[in-house]
Amino acid sequence: MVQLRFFASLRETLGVGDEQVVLPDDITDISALTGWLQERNDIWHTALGDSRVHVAVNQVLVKPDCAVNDGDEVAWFPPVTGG
Amino acid sequence: MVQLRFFASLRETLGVGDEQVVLPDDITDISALTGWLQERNDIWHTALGDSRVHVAVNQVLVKPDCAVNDGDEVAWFPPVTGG
Amino acid sequence: MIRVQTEDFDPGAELEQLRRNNGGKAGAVVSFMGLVRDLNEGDTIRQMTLEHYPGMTEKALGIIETTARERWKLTDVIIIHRIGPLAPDDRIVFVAAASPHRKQAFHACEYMIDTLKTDAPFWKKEATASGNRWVSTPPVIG
Amino acid sequence: MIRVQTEDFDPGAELEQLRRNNGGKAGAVVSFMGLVRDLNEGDTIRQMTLEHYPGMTEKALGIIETTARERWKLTDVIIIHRIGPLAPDDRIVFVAAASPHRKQAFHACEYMIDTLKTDAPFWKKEATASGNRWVSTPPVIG
Repeated sequence: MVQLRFFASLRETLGVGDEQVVLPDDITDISALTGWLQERNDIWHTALGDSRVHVAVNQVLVKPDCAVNDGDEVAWFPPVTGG
Repeated sequence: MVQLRFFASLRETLGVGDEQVVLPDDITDISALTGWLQERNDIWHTALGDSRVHVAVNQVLVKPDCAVNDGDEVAWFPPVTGG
Repeated sequence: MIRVQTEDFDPGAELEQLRRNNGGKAGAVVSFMGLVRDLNEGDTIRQMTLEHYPGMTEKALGIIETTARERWKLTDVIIIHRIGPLAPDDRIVFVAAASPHRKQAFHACEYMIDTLKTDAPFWKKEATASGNRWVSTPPVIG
Repeated sequence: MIRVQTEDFDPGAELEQLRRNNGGKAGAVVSFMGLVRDLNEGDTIRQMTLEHYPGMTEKALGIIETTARERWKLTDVIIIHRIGPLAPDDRIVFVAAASPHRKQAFHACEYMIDTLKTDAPFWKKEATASGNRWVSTPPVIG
């Protein structure tokens, strides 16, 4: 199982904040996982396809080629606007 | 009359904080006034000859060629060390 | 010292605690306080809500503190960020750096708030007369 | 707002007053607080005394505030400097700049304390175990 998390505008657009999924065997990095989720429908395709979307694995910002493993927490979110 | 003022280490070295003097006719700028005071003795000569000494006329920092007139307040002091 | 909290904070109390713990070591304390403005992109702001990513937020702020302490000679660091609903003039964030030397305190404080604004997972949602909207880009750097 | 005073001041109260007067205009408040260190040039400092040039001090600080307000977009400025006897960890100086933009607040605050340290007529005399001495050069800029 992998814990998926979506924040802020992305959470509202997708209508989901937290979700658990079983990782298909052929999905081994963030790029592939994002692509797999984008196949769900046009909303997912567009929202996760935005180049400004950040991804964190286990609460650390990563690049799309970062490996993803069973038990990980993966989060997608828009550019941060705190401070 | 001109009001002379000396601050901090300069006041202690000269042994005077405030003094009023009648300006000789031929003293028309700070450079001449400082030179005239330096003639008093070796202590004055050395203390006011230090190139780091600042001079203010009527509470504004000035250069040695600044004019001095009857009624002015002229102050000599070492580099400032506040803050 | 890092805190993420819904309740308000007291910058004076934080600075006083830092001073009491100083032990004569730091001569310079530079702090940044962020307040909610009443205007953004031409619209009047009635309220805003700060969302964050619990867990990752604290981790990101911890990295910022550690990096600042590695780069500059600091005797103390404070980072406090609020979450939840806020109104104009409310305090949002407080960042302070104490150092024996003032230039180091300035550099460290500015680094910490700059990096917080790009790396720490907080998001602002503004309430305006025409509805709610997510702040989509970082504030203008003047 | 400029004050030169023997008594202590409360940075929290100053920041709170600034916030109450803000009216949603400033999002960024940068402040510098100077504390007495317990060590200078290798010697332990027991006490120090700050002398100033009454009248010229206020004039010099006024010029610093005016220049900062001309150079940067500021909504509020605070400069407070103490005189008289002080001990380690005592507050000496507090400088704050409020602006809609944080970079402007940082630049203005740093400019004001830098210029105060070169242009405002204050002098420190330190009491050490081996006697009293005037601080003869500005503190090291780190």
